[in-house]
Amino acid sequence: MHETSQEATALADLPVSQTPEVDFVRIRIAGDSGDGIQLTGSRLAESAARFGNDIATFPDFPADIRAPSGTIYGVSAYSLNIGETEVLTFGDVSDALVALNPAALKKYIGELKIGGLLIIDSSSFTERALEKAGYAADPRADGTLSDFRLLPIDITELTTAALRESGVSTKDAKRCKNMWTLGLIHWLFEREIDGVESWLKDKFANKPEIAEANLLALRAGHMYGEVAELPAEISRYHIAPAPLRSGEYRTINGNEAMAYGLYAGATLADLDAFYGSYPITPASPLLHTFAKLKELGALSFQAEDEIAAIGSAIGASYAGHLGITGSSGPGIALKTEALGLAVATELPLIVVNVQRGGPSTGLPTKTEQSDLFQAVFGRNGDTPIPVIAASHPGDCFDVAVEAVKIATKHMTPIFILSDGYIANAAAPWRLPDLGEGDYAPFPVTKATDPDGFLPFKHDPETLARPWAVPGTPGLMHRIGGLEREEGRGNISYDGDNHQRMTEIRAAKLDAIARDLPPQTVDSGGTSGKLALVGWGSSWGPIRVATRRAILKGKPVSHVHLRHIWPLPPNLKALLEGFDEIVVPEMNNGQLATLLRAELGRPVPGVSCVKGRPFLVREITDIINDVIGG
Amino acid sequence: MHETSQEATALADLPVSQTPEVDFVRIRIAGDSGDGIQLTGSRLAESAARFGNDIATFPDFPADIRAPSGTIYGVSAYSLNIGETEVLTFGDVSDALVALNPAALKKYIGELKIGGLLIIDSSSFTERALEKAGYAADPRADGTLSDFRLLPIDITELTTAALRESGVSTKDAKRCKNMWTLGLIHWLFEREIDGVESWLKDKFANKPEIAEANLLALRAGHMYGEVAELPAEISRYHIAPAPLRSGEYRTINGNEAMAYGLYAGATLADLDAFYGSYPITPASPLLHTFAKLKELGALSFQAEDEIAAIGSAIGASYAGHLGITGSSGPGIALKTEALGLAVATELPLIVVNVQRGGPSTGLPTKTEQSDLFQAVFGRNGDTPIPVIAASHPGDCFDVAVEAVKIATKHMTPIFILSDGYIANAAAPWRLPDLGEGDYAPFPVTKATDPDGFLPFKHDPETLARPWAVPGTPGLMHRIGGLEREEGRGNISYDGDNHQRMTEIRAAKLDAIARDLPPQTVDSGGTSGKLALVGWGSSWGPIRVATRRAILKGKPVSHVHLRHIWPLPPNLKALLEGFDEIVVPEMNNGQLATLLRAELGRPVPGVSCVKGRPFLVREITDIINDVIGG
Amino acid sequence: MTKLTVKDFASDLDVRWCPGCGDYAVLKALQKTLADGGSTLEDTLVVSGIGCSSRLPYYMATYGFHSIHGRAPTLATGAKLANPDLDVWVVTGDGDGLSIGGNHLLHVLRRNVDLQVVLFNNQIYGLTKGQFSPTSKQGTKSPSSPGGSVETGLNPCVYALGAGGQFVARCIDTQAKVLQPVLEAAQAFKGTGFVEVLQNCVIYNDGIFDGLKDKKTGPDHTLHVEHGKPMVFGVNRDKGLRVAKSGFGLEVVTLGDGLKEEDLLVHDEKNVHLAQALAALGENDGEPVVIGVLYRHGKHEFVEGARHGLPKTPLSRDEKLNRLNATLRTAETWRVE
Amino acid sequence: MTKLTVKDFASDLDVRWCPGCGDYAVLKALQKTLADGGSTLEDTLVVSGIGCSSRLPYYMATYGFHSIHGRAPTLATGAKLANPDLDVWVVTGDGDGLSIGGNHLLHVLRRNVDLQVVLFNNQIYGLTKGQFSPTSKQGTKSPSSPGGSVETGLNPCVYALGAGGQFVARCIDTQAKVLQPVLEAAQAFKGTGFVEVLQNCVIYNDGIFDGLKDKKTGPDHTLHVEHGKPMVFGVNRDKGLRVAKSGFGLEVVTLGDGLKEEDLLVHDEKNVHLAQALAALGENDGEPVVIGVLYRHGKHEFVEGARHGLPKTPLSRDEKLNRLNATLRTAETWRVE
Ligand SMILES: Cc1ncc(C[n+]2csc(CCOP(=O)(O)OP(=O)(O)O)c2C)c(N)n1
Ligand SMILES: Cc1ncc(C[n+]2csc(CCOP(=O)(O)OP(=O)(O)O)c2C)c(N)n1
Ligand code: SF4
Ligand code: SF4
Ligand SMILES: [Mg+2]
Ligand SMILES: [Mg+2]
Repeated sequence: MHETSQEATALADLPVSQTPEVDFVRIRIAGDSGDGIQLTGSRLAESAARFGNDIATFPDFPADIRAPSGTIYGVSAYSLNIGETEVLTFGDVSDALVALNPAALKKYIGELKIGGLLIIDSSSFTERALEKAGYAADPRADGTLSDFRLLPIDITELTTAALRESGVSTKDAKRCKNMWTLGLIHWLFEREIDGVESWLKDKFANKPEIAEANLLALRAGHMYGEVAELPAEISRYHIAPAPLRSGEYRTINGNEAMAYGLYAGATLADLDAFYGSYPITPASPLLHTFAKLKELGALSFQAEDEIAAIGSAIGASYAGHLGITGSSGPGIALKTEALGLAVATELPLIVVNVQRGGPSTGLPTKTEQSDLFQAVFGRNGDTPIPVIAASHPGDCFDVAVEAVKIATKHMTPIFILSDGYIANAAAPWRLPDLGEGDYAPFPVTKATDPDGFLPFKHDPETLARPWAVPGTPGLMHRIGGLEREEGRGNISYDGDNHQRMTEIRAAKLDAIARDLPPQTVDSGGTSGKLALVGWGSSWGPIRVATRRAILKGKPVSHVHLRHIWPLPPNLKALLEGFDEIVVPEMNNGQLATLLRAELGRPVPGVSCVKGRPFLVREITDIINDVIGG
Repeated sequence: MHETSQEATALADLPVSQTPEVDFVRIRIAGDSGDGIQLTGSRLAESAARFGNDIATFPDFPADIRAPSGTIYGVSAYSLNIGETEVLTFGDVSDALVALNPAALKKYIGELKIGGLLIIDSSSFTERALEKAGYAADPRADGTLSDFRLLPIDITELTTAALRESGVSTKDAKRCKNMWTLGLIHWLFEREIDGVESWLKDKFANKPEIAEANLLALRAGHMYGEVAELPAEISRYHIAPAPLRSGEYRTINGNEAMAYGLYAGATLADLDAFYGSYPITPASPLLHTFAKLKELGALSFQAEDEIAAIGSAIGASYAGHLGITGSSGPGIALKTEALGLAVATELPLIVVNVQRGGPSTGLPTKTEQSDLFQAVFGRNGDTPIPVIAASHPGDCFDVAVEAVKIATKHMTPIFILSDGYIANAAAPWRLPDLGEGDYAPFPVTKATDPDGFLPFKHDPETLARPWAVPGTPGLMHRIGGLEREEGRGNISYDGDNHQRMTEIRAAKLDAIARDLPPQTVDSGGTSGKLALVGWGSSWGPIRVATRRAILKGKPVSHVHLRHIWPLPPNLKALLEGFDEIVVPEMNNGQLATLLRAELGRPVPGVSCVKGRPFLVREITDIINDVIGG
Repeated sequence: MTKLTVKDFASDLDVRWCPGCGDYAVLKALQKTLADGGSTLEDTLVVSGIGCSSRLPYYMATYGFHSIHGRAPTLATGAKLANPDLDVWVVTGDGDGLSIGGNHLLHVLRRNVDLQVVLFNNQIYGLTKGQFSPTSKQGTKSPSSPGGSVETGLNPCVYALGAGGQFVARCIDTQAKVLQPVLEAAQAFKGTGFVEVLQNCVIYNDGIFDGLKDKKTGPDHTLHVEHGKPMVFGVNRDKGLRVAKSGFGLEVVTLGDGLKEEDLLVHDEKNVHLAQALAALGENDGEPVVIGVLYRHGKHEFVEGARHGLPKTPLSRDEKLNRLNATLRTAETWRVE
Repeated sequence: MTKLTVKDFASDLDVRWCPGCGDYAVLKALQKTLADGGSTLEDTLVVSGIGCSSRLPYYMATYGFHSIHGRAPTLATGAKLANPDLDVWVVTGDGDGLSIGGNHLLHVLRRNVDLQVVLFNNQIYGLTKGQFSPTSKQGTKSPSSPGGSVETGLNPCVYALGAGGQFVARCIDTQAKVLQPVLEAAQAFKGTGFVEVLQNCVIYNDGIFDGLKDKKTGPDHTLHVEHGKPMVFGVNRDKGLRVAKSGFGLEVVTLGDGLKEEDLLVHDEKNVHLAQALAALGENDGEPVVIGVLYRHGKHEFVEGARHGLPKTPLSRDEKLNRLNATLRTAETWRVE
């Protein structure tokens, strides 16, 4: 397991930017949710990643399926950071904003840096559109935009003009304006469009006219940059490839990586994967991805609700598959009774929580890390479950593999915490060497020998009980949620047995802890004035801010927890090397509370529950507060 | 609220026993679950309480509805401690054991003190019965019982003999043997049987022959003590009345007290009570008690499951009733999603958890305190809910009233933790002076004025939002689980608003904390070497052990928490007066963990998860360990 | 008080369904039903679960509760028990009401709580982006069923009848002529008025009801039943239903050739077995989908029974405390001086 | 291998139901069905929820899972999907299966998962000491309904049919002659075999089925249907069923006076509407309670469909990894040197 966490540190080889002005560019594309913004953004991300840049993305779309066009709440945006250094966050402010309508301008202009490039589609600035966006006056005329390098282009018109000859309807032509825009942005970043071209041909293979129209628009946009006499202050961005570790890469988001990782883990354990789930934002894509793995032998089951989902996964685990279930906070809440059953019956089970803003339905499309308490403590009884958290899209794969290892080695359910941000964000990902090194097989042995078989006898080291699967002759036994007699597993109401079993369940977590790789420092030294202790998707901003501060010579380190529960046994000692520790997290202080209980020292937390990841400057502020600016 | 907690301290006036040998007697009656043991025990408790003794009881019956007769697991027992000093616990060992069959003897002989009185029903010691109980040889013959003062009586035969003339069938006659036994025990304790007599007449008013038969048996048993020439070493117990605070008393168990207290609280708040629940051991009697309060205006609803139960209670609260729901651990687990909704919509709601052994179905008929984590932390999102715990049967009433006060004053759901032990145990209870003093009305004001009405505007002091009830003209508004805009309450996806609302929800708990009575010391001084910090039903054993230790001059105090979350603000300062603190609790260290997080000092815990309350000597051991025996 | 208009029933929030979504029409029909029937804003409560359809309460100027997924009937039951004077509407979807919420739907129907359940059946999970639902046709391709769904789609009206529903109806989103009177009848019904609305999701399941809604050919595929009226349908009103010879079966016949309207089966909304057969129609070619009130039978409303035994007039605080004092003393008491 | 006996199917735990409980007879019938049918211990899995009846798996020498309240069908579905070779039985009660677990019962039936559901209907919550259940008769006095329950009792077979159940049967605990063949048929059925067993709870609801079980008069109150056979019943086999004139209704008739057995309705277990009517019988005086297989129709088993598309033969670890590698590369990839 130790090796797996090296994956993350491998990224550490990427340099920190010392001159943000030239090392990376943060661009945001925003428009109506009908404008194809997410597609445009992800194609741009793909191109940048292919080119060899490091990238970080933040798709941000409305909760509504199709919000009424032209409204502020209907705006969809894709933020992208393209760097020749390590980027990891999508950027506190953007260097460039492409606003395809007034509402998009209104919503995001505040986050464009002074002097930033502002491209707007002038065709969309009609009176009615301005009014819908809540503009009393035309912002192009009243000086509102004077702080920026404004580049107004009649994108809609230019697109339809480019397609006039193609034969497509005006409506269809207008729908191509995102490709026109993408072409222009490619030009801006000195990128060729051949990648997008082949993707378009592929995507619309069955609709050649649509493919052709999109291609025409794309090329027209690209060409526009080349030939139009753009004002002198509009310069192109020159971002060289980042010195990434060698290997084969693709982009991936956290949900994909999680599903693939779970499948990989099951395979390395010589198990078939069973994914039982009920759709919920932002976890549904896990189900969608699993459904596509059927040819690979993975079973997926869309249950009638979250309880049925976990029930089916427990049933599948009992029958010898690797049972997996996934959901988000409110759905996880429904699973907590059954989680107790999984603990009681000591079956392997993976529970993925792709967290979103709470409480209750909360902010379903926004990110948050506020289900940590639920994962660690959220059950009746003394019901320990290990919890592990992923910190970036690619990490979801590794965390998934490790979770399978723990669950099968110790015969226990395990929680994996992901969140809406990394679930949807795309990042370049070095493809793993499956079957080797960090991904070596860890085949599971099921019980087959009736001789001396005791279903609730525990391995003294791992505290696992034997996994005896229905269908195996001679191992017939009954399990259930009533307390079981140690060893034989029959129902037992005996007080001493219950005390012993409670201790065994607790000891299982101790066994897991003993097995954990020692906690390391993500960036910075192993001692100093301040350690920022983070977990999950806050990794990116904390790392960026810490590395910049270190470059400035500040005695700060970043310690990032993958193992939330049990905590790595050396954590306390490690943190004793720091005068102060602060926990920035996207909740109201949950890990901080946990650490206070476990470390026996003050652990202040800094909370950000704004439906988005921390900004780098918010983390920098913490560092400055403690160490001094 | 301060006054309410005086109730508990009123009991403090009862003296501690300095000579346990004469101050109290611990008797256990055990037999087949068909033998009417629970009835016999509770009548004896009633008589003792009426006489003016302090009592503590522990009914302990099998999980099965009717376990096969004669088996060990089919044994039902009732333990009772009768004292002229404060007793509070049912006793670590018994002074007397009445075993109505061999299985009962086998199960409980180990807990009879050396030299204790042992009454057995000889008629039941048949070969078959001995075998069923697992006796290889007759324990009466092989010296097994030589350490005890054995009194074998042919109870079955004596009973049938006494009823021979009465005309009832032999089968019915045999069923009266519990009354015969009760008569004898009354004699043993120098108690008159007139109370039992009038109760019998009342109970069997419609079945005069049955009443007569029971009366005959009762009198025969009582008379037997008087006239039979009992061996010299069988002396009667002389327990004088305890110096209880003056007033009108009855016996009550925790479930009854809880239901009545909730009704009282609702009434004092000028609200109608609505109890929505789904049966579950040991919480079902709450539903049964509420069902009987219909003539008093309380609505009860047996829902299809726990989710429907809490849903109906939230609906009732929205419609202006006081919504209450109750369950036990696994059922509470199912309610956690809806609890988030109650927090989000800021409606008053009472959630009672009568805890039992976990995890999962666990030990449904046994007691435990292991749902504290679930209550404090068991939800997705940052979803604070106050938690308060009852420490003895009568305290359930007061805690219920206080919970209603908090829920309505701050517009919040609140958890009440009780457990299987106090839920079923009977204790003498001084009837409250409703409407006065501690039980003064605290009428709730609902919103009626449309002028400036904002459904999510918060009172700056209590952080309550207005309670605007459907049916009220002009206050129409929509609420729900999606994040709401502060003030107007419309759906809001705005990040800053979410941060603010998260803080408001947290601040609500601060407001509650500000309002709490300062934590006091239950027994002992406000500083010293050791404080035992307890909560819930561990109150009895901790208190008894602490008071005895104090009598012996040990520097130990007992601090008992009613308010688990938020904790009383002065707790930290109070506990600073003690060199060490130890938390004994019937779980694997849950309050201890919480206190570690909140107090910033080491908080060792001592765990007892054996399906029964702590023994006094287990607590004494803790004290001796820290302070020295 | 002047009667309220449709507009008065609309809240001031922008309606945020996809342009063209069938939900708009149902919202309008509900608002119109309430306005026409003289409902007041303050006595109307709309409770919903989660889903596109469940956003409806936000757009109503009445009281509203957008609760959690599948649980609306439970909140509605509690509210109605607490205040029977409220006119309570439950708005749900095929996922909300039949997938996660199937149990509560069963029990609200079985109890026959006096409220209305409007189930928007678009045969898809809209809000979570298009997965198949329990009512989706077998073979539905969706993100979670790329190879086509395997399960048989549930028929909501058949289910409602099996659950003991006493008022069961089916309508089509845009056919206000049928929908509105049915909503009105559901509201008037003392018990649970269950109304399935076939609703078009333009994004994830567009057009599945087009055949039924088509102005021209739709009448060939739908049969609007009314109590006491013969079951005739078709563009030319030349088709109808008869009982199959064996009993317990319906057959579609064509009028003419000596077969007259009088020979057709007459709708009897009190016959539950007939209702079950009518509800099931439409699965096979040639069978019409039946709309209108399939079943209505007014027995055993729940709330009235559940409140029976409460004090006739509300008790004052003192009366309650006195009664509690008396109750506490039904156990034996004793005095310590 | 020698065929196993009834005894072989009994585990070594003491059976701990109340003396006289109807559960004993059902346990025995199940064990006998398995033994007679040549089942093996290792391929049989019994999954239950919580309740007296749900203790059954402990008493079976097969694999068993005593899960949590109401959720047995979900675990059973997962286990069967994972290993279709298992013979899976779900044991549940009227509370477990119809109160908290009503939704899962709906969906397992709708999907038609190849397993058997045996629902012990004692019309009461036994394990929690006698509260009324969803199948309790209206007016049932219980600790939670001291004034008598208000709700209408649900008919499990009617519900199962409404939920799309494809095999629906009813039996009586102690009538092994009917129960055993029905269990056998349920097991043989490819899909969900739903069997309601009327079961006596001696403690909390004693004797409610005595009228049906009475050796002498019972036949006057029960009708045992068999496919293709006329619906005749009664102590003297002189009563029977006919279709009501209007269709969609059943009437009890007395034979004689020219009415012969041939004139009676013949059971057609493929007619769902008939099954619905048969299932509903027994509520009114004079109507028999119908036992036997009410409905059997073998369409669309779920597990087979859900597993369709999996590799025909299990993949080796390396094959899986290779396919995963290929899948990961369906996205564009690039090399960094
Ligand atoms: C506990 C829980 N599980 C899952 C979800 C995600 N979810 C929201 S709506 C929905 C399905 C909605 O389908 P339907 O009721 O048919 O409504 P529609 O959007 O089609 O109108 C799901 C699965 C949720 N909000 N809460
Ligand atoms: C989540 C949960 N809620 C409630 C219970 C309590 N409970 C156990 S069994 C039962 C009802 C059992 O009734 P039924 O299924 O009819 O079984 P029977 O005992 O009558 O055979 C209830 C309410 C529980 N164990 N778990
Ligand atoms: S996704 Fe479908 S159901 Fe939802 S609002 Fe859009 S069209 Fe309507
Ligand atoms: S309580 Fe009833 S159902 Fe339960 S074991 Fe006893 S007789 Fe059987
Ligand atoms: Mg839908
Ligand atoms: Mg039952």
